[in-house]
Amino acid sequence: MEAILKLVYLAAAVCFIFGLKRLSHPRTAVSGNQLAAVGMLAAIIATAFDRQILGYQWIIIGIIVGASIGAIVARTVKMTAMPEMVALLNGFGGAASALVASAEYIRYMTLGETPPVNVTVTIQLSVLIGTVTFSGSLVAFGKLREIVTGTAVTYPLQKTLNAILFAGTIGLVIWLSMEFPLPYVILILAGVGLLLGVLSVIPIGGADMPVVIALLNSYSGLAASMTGFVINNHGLIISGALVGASGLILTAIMCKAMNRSLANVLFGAFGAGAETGSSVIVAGQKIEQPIKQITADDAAMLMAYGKQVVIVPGYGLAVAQAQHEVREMAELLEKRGVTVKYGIHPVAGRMPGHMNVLLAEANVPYDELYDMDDINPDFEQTDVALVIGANDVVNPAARSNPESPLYGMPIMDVDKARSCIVMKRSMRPGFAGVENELFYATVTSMLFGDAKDSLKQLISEIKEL
Amino acid sequence: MEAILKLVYLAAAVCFIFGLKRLSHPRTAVSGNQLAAVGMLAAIIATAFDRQILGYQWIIIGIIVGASIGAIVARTVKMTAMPEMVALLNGFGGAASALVASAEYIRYMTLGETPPVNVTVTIQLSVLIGTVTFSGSLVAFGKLREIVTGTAVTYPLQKTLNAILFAGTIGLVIWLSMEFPLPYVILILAGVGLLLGVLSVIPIGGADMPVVIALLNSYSGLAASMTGFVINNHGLIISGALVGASGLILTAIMCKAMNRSLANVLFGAFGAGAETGSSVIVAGQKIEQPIKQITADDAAMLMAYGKQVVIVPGYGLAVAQAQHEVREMAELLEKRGVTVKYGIHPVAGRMPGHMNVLLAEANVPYDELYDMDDINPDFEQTDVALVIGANDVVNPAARSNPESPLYGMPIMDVDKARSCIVMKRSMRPGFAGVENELFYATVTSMLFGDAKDSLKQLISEIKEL
Amino acid sequence: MIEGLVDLLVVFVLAMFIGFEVITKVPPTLHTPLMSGSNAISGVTILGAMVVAGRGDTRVATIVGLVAVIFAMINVVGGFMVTDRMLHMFKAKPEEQK
Amino acid sequence: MIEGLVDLLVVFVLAMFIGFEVITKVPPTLHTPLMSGSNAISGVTILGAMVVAGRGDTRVATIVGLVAVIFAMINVVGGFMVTDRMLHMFKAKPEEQK
Ligand SMILES: NC(=O)c1ccc[n+]([C@@H]2O[C@H](COP(=O)([O-])OP(=O)(O)OC[C@H]3O[C@@H](n4cnc5c(N)ncnc54)[C@H](OP(=O)(O)O)[C@@H]3O)[C@@H](O)[C@H]2O)c1
Ligand SMILES: NC(=O)c1ccc[n+]([C@@H]2O[C@H](COP(=O)([O-])OP(=O)(O)OC[C@H]3O[C@@H](n4cnc5c(N)ncnc54)[C@H](OP(=O)(O)O)[C@@H]3O)[C@@H](O)[C@H]2O)c1
Repeated sequence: MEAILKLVYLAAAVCFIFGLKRLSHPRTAVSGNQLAAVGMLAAIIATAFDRQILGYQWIIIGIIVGASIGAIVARTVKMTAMPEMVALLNGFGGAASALVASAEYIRYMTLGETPPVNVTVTIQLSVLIGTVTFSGSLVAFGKLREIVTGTAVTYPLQKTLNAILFAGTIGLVIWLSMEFPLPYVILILAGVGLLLGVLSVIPIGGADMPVVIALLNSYSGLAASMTGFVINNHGLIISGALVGASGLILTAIMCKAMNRSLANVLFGAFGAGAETGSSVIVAGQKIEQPIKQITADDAAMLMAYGKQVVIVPGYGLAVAQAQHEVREMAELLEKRGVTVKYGIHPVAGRMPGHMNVLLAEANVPYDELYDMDDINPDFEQTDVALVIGANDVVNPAARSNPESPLYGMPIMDVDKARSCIVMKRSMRPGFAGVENELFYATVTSMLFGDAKDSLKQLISEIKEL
Repeated sequence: MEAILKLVYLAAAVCFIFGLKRLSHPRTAVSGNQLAAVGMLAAIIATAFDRQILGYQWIIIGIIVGASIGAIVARTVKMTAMPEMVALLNGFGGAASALVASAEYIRYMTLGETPPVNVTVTIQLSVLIGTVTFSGSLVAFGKLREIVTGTAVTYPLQKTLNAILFAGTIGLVIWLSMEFPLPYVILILAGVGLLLGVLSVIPIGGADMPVVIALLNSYSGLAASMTGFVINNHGLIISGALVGASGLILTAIMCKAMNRSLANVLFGAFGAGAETGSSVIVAGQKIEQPIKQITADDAAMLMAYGKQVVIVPGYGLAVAQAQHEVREMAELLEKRGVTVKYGIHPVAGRMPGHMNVLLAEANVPYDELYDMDDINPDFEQTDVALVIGANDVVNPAARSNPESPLYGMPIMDVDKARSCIVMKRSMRPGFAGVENELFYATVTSMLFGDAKDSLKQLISEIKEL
Repeated sequence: MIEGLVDLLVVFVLAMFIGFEVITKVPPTLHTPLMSGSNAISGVTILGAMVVAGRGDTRVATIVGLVAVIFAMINVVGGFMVTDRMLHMFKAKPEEQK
Repeated sequence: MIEGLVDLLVVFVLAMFIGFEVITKVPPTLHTPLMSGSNAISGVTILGAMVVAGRGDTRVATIVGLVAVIFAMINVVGGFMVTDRMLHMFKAKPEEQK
């Protein structure tokens, strides 16, 4: 019986692995995700036959409640709210792991047994990681929802305090591993964990949340793994490790694309004073050149009679929810024989692949989307580079100006195009809060206004041509 | 103590994994192999502290003897003898695994204990797989050394007999798993295994040995894994599985490149009647067109005044040991401003990567070697395609003639070059034993003679120009 | 018993390797679905939660278990469904689909 | 005890996955060294052989162990050394090396 259960868990793990493997291409991704889901289902059903389980009422209630909540959320959430969504789900996962571990602890307490040292250690770790994930994710969620301020909250001695707290926690764990089991010790740990989660995410700027979320994602996986160690369950250990790895990789990718170290993201208090959505001007080196503006009909003309137009979307497109208008315009242009390509910067938007999802939602075929490295050589032969709500990812300072916080980050070479049209609402900087020389370049002309409105105008203009 | 031992084994396994990962590029490969070796060393040292070990004299003797034999063989073996070498080592590995498993069995016998069923099963499996690997590898070795005839030995009802034997073995294992432990049962199993190994390799043509060796390689890994199951050692299980996987993949790659199913390789008795090195003409559709011959000086002229020459080496180059001459000639041509490239077919020669090793031995930089898919488009712009001792891999029948046994196998498109010079000793066919229309094509001219001699002539001719 | 820990550690390490190998193959295009999908997998802790909720030790333990089941289930169902929703939006050029 | 078998099976399966992922990344150029290198790794059975040879049960067992050690050691040393020899022959263009 036990053996069969273990076999099912192994099978489930294999499903997860193949599922993730199939995620490596859009064509197979859907089935991959479903495969993983099937694996999970199988594991759950098998667990129902676990000898230890006596009563089912609570399990069933829990499953029904949880499943329905999950389903509702999944159906109703807006695509642009993905980051928050993931953050929230992370939190729940972490909390669940922590709770399971605590339950084990409680069990030992009530049975009056002293668990072996390896169990005590793993219990504590999974409670800690779980709670940190939980509170951290909630704060991240709050910041993205702008319930909590997106500002990087900083206060004197912050790092020192966190460091001390962290060290203290380690000490606590070690000490408890010997003194264990003490009544309520688990509550202390949980408390510390929650505090740690809040304090470590609060000082991080709202725009860095995606990185944090990826990291928390990996934590939630590790928490599950730890719980696996506690209850000696390979299924949990393997799956947890998979998630842990994936979270770490995504974190690394994002940091790399932003050309910042993880340490800098976590402790750099990036964007302190600058609000999310960057509505405040941060005085960088103020540039005094005049800027060129362009009217919708001129812009329409320019594109309609060009050979190749490359659309470079950014966070602003998501804010303006203008993805459908973009597609409509692109199709109009293509009807007129213009080749339209989309150039996607790895960290355009606010989470990895943000723009891809956004445009996919508007039925833009994924093979019209080009990664930065594929499209950059193309800009020389491009008549119009249309920058829609992107800013940092097209900031030439990243190439030229070693002072700039963006320096070294690979960018889209829109300034190499014959002409470049930038659509945004104002001269306000992007999330990094720095001036953008591109706007003053000779090839560039600005088309101010909300992306959605401007696009609507462009569409009608093109129709009239 | 036990725990530490296990940790070391885990560390060793990690070393193996990273070692294999580093094998993915020539620049890192050397260090990767060394890393794996270090891991092995660590594991061996750690094992020396195993509580079960009482006396060391036999271990030390064994290690010294084995190590020195291994070292000597490794130093002295000729690069062209790699296939045999690997075959032999495989055999030893398999035998060792079988022996360890048998020792466990003997132990149970002497202690008069009945091992749990899972142990009995795994013991038998590792003995079986181990012995099959051993005898199979020896036969393969013999065939490559032409001690045993390279011919695919066939006799009536062969397959039926093997099938029956195989089925019988399965039955035996199952039966023994219940009756176990019977005295001498292990000898029966070993005997069956050895027989099975011989009978399953004998009917395979000498030229197919590389596939067989790759397969046996994977067997030896699986045998090690099984032994790991027997003695409950993660180190063995992991490493064995790694090797098992690698062997299987190589087998698959070779079969694919030869456009044959594994079943066809194992049971097809390919090249029955045709000797290795293909010294017998197999009457394919005899072609009556005349062939064009070319003298060394004309050939030298043609290449020296061309813009681009692509060298397509094959098994014949290995037979002639002419790798150094090739390099010398290539360098002469390059001095004269001719671009020289090497086009390597995945199954040119007699084992995967055979040509790469051969040319590497002659200090040809690996970035001058092009895989088939990279070079094929180039042939249109090639003045001279120089085919040295290759035959099947340049046989257009693979493209055009559905009857040909080669049909569907991807080939080097040398016939697309402006002119094609084929160097071989005669009109004899290659390993597949089929006529090659290429030799009669209008672009082709033959340069007969041993590759080494012909190349020497070419070199002197080019020097004189 | 420390040994047991090591055995589990082995599994953990191997799984980590697989994770890295597999995930690094996922293209940027799919990073958001990857995030939510892997996130759903981390809800695997439901397996532990079920046992806790069904084992019927103390009331406290059971309640804890119940909450754990709910949370984990939200994570699992929400994660997989939202990922599915997202992935269904990715479409190739019409001609490719045929 | 069947359970124990399953635990080991888990390790085996995971290792297999890693094997496939890692090996598929090895380019054709290096397939021969890969063969001999992985071959050397399969000599890992030396670990078992040593125990058998040193455990000093019956004479038969010890002899078997001794032979096993010798064979395995040939496989290990021979495999790694010959691979090393082969790999040392692979050189990039001089300008690359600098
Ligand atoms: N993708 C990720 O995974 C990730 C993760 C963490 C951080 N980040 C960071 O996020 C940034 C992404 O760069 P980005 O260029 O995509 O965005 P950005 O640099 O934040 O710039 C967005 C621009 O869009 C404009 N905008 C906002 N709402 C708009 C609307 N409704 N209509 C038109 N324009 C609007 C804003 O200018 P106005 O206010 O003047 O309109 C703003 O300058 C990078 O700095 C990256 O490092 C990304
Ligand atoms: N690479 C692998 O992993 C692998 C594995 C299994 C099977 N194979 C098979 O092996 C074959 C390899 O094709 P291939 O074209 O490389 O070799 P091939 O088809 O066997 O042809 C080799 C040619 O070299 C000539 N030759 C032999 N000794 C020579 C010498 N001293 N000087 C000059 N020429 C000499 C022979 O013709 P003469 O006798 O007239 O000189 C023979 O026609 C394929 O059929 C492949 O399927 C490869």
